[in-house]
Amino acid sequence: MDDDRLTAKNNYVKPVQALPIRGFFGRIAYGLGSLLKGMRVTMHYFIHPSTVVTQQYPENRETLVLSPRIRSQLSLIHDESGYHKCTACHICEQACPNASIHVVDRPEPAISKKELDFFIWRLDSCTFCNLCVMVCPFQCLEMKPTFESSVYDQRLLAYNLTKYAGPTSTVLAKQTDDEARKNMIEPRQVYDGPTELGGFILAGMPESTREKKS
Amino acid sequence: MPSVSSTLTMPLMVGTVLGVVGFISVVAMILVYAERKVAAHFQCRLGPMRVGWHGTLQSIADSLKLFLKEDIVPTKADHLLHAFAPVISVMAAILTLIAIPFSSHLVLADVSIGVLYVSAVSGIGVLGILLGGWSSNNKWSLLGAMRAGAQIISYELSVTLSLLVIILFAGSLRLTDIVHSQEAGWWIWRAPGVGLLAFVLFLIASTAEINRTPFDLAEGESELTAGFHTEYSGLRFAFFFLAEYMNLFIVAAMGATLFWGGWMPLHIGGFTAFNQLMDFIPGTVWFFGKVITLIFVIMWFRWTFPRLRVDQLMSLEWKVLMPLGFLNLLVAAFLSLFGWYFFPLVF
Amino acid sequence: MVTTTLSLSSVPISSLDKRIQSLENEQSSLGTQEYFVNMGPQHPSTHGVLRLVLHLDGETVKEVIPVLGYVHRGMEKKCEFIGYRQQVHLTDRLDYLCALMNNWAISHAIEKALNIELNERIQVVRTILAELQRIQSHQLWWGVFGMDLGAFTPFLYGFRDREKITAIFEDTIGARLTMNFIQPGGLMFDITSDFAQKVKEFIAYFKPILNEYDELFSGNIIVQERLRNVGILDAKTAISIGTTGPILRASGVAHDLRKLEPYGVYSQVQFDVPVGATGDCWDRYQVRMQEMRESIKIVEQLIDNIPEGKHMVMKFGAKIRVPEGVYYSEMETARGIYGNFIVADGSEKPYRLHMRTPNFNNLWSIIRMAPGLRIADLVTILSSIDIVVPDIDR
Amino acid sequence: MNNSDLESYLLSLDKDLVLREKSDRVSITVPSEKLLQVMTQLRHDRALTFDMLSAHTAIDWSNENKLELIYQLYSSEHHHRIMVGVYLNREAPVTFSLCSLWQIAEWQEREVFDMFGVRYQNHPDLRRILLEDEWQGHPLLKDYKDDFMLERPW
Repeated sequence: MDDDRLTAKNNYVKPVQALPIRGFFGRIAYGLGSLLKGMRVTMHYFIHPSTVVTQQYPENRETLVLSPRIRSQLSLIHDESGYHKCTACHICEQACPNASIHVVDRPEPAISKKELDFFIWRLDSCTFCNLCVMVCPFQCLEMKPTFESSVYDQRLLAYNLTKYAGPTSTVLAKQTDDEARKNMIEPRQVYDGPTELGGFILAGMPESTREKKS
Repeated sequence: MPSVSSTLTMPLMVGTVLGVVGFISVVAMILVYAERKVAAHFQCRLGPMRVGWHGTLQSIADSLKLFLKEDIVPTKADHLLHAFAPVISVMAAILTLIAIPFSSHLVLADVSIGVLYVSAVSGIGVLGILLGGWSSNNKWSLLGAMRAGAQIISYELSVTLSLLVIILFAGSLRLTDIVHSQEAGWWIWRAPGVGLLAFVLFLIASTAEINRTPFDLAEGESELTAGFHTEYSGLRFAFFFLAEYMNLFIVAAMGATLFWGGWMPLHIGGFTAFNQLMDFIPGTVWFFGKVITLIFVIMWFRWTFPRLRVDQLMSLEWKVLMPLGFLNLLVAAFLSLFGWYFFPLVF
Repeated sequence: MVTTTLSLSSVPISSLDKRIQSLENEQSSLGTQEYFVNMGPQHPSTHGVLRLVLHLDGETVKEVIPVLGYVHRGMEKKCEFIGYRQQVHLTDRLDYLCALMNNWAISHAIEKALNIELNERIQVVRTILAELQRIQSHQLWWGVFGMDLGAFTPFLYGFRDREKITAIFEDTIGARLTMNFIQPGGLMFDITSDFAQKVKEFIAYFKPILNEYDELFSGNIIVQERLRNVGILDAKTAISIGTTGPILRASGVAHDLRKLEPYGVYSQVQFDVPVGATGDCWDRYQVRMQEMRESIKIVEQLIDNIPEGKHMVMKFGAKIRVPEGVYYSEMETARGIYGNFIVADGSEKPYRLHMRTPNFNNLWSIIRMAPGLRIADLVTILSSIDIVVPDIDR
Repeated sequence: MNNSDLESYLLSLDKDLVLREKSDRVSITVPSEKLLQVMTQLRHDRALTFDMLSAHTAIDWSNENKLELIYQLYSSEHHHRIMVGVYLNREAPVTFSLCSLWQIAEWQEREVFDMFGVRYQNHPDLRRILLEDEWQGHPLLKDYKDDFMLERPW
């Protein structure tokens, strides 16, 4: 063992404070003093109730401020008329490291292109890595700070994110009237637990037995 | 056998027993709540807030839960001893409690050898811990029990040594006599130096005797998971818990009685006006005020200090506290022999 | 050196049962009976699901046999099936207290392989975040260390102050523990406009608190006597074991990659490397306490002038192709050196990815340190190593 | 010593050492029968003193029917590092243990045994480390399959 490669050689090295060696009475005197010092610190907090940091969560729901960046729930952005921009391109599905996203194409699209039927997002296997949001070429996904999502049944953690099956908002905007738009789309339930998913089986999840909520 | 007329004393005895049991349950509940609140505020928390106003009913909810909880006994445990051990602990606590004078009238048993009785009976409590740890058939429990055994028996010495100092000055073993002897001032400051030192030794050693941090090696949750009561649940665990908090109360009560003048108001020698002012506060309030203060100090210890190691625990007792205790006793003997303490002629 | 012919059958395979059996057979019949206790996988002071089989003689530890793998998730296997971009978030789940530093390490490895030059802003922000993370990790360690020594209050103080940094991360990154923020080629998003302000507020708050930590805990006689000369690890053994980070530095080796092979902007900032002398628990404790102060120094130097620039210099595609070759890159996290060994075959997935995690090597030191000490000391040592179990098991 | 000096020094040690291409650091390949000898030299040579075994792992080149062991060495004295590779027969991977040179090799070799099934001669306690003792197969081999592996649906 060469000692020169240890501490002294480098100028950035800072030896830490060594523990002083004390005699019998020195230890008793120092000991009592140090104990009182520690007790002073705790007493300081005891007599200053303003230092309490506890947040009483369900009661303070009204005043709870959450950062808009918090990633807690994936959602598909729907514009004010309720249409989204998803073209069912499956890029988010491929980017997802845990196979938490299933983009299901509509079997009989209203136009010749691919159309979204179901956008299945599995909260149970999602790690909130945000990659799906980042890679989406149409910026139609976002992470929301909604964090109260605990349920008693794992199957309720599979969400369908789209409100309708059909083409994108761009296609729908080109339509002349509301009637034409209505004909092109088919409503879907959002955030409503396991839907039938067109016979889709989700790995690791028991098959749906739950009645659809009306 | 004493032949007392059973027709008269029987209801009284039953009443006393029920009273004591009720008293310890209520005191333990209050202490548990107090500990949780005190701990919380030491740690910048709020503590229990949900059950009742500021969580005041939390202890009742907890004890109800403990009553209703399934009683789990390990298959290979010694069933008889496993069931018996918590009872011994509680029994020791109750037996100690009856000798403590709460005020000049409220004394259940004014034993003529009060101090001796208290230190002897409270020593039984360790048996419960030892048996509980051994009968659980769990190595962690056994380790905890063995630690507790060694610790409590060792620290018993220091407690007794510091109590002896007061006995020397008071000249009696009867607890009411000791309280009466402090009419002119409490022994903690009336006996110059030695009283204070004896009190400090008593406080440290009795904290160790009741297994509280920094001496909670018997439980030591970060080392032994839960120590001797690892395998206890439900009501039996509640019994250990009860005994623990009763012991806390008893230690504080003994400290108040011997060093802080029990139910006696704060009197100073010949200051009559001050003494009369102090007399307006009833004795029970004085007593419980002192007990609460002492309990708070012991709680303060717990929520500030880390735990000692087992060898340090032993060397603290045998190398520091015991020699100091003996030295203190020697000095105290001389002081009391020559009457060199404050206001020796008042009573 | 004689080269003998080797064959599979000539190498015996042991098992845990056999190991314990052999130790039991060694026991002498004289004296007290030695016994075996399982510490963990469910034990308050093993910080997760680590199992230590203790060979005890009364209170004295004779031997420790760590049994690993209770949180083994097959991460290296999984990495062979997912792309480089997707792996970053897996490193959050190794040493979850150093998530950002792990993100940085793997991103750094990929950037080096792709020869990507980062702008100043990315480097500075990464450095600030990494140092904040180091403080945060040490704060948690300090609290848990107090708890392992039997003082419950430091635990809550540590968490209370950690919460301040976590809140900054929450506002900037959007996550509290598993960040996945530092990506190959930059940062996932730009920092918020009030980031610098918040960090400065935190530093102003935390500086006096550090002295309070010393008053409450470091100065305490019980703490000092509990840590003095416990678990001594000399420099030679520490190097041979391959320990890194505060443990190696506490043993007296000034080994810090931030100084030896500066990455980020560490070469532009002034800071010292705290180094211990004896390598006992006190030194490890003090090294970490001083590291918090040094980290504050680094953050203070950088926070006032974060340069302007883009937060991402690469297209954020789902796929990254790394050219064929083997790459190994290391980075100093709060617990030691986290290394990534990438074997790339030119496709979008690595052929093999090995994660050299600091805790795996660090934990091994307990086998050398613990024998002859008490159970309480074992807990102290385990806590002074500051293990994170998912990091060991991967 | 800078990297090119290190390379030439290493090559002068033994004629069977081969430099590895496509690596971001100094990297040599050692014939398996000379592993212990070369490693002892690397550890104890005053000019090298690789006293830290930073990482040890393996690569399964299943197409070439080879298993490659990788040793990442670091010198805390000279602050240089190399990577050492050793090719083994994939069907019967067996080699010498390096526990006598670096203490941590005990666990790292156990991990490689666990994951790749490499047997180490003279290892003090060769057993699985991350998986349980009864586990069948070695998961990081490319042809490993078990019931717990989920197929990605697409």
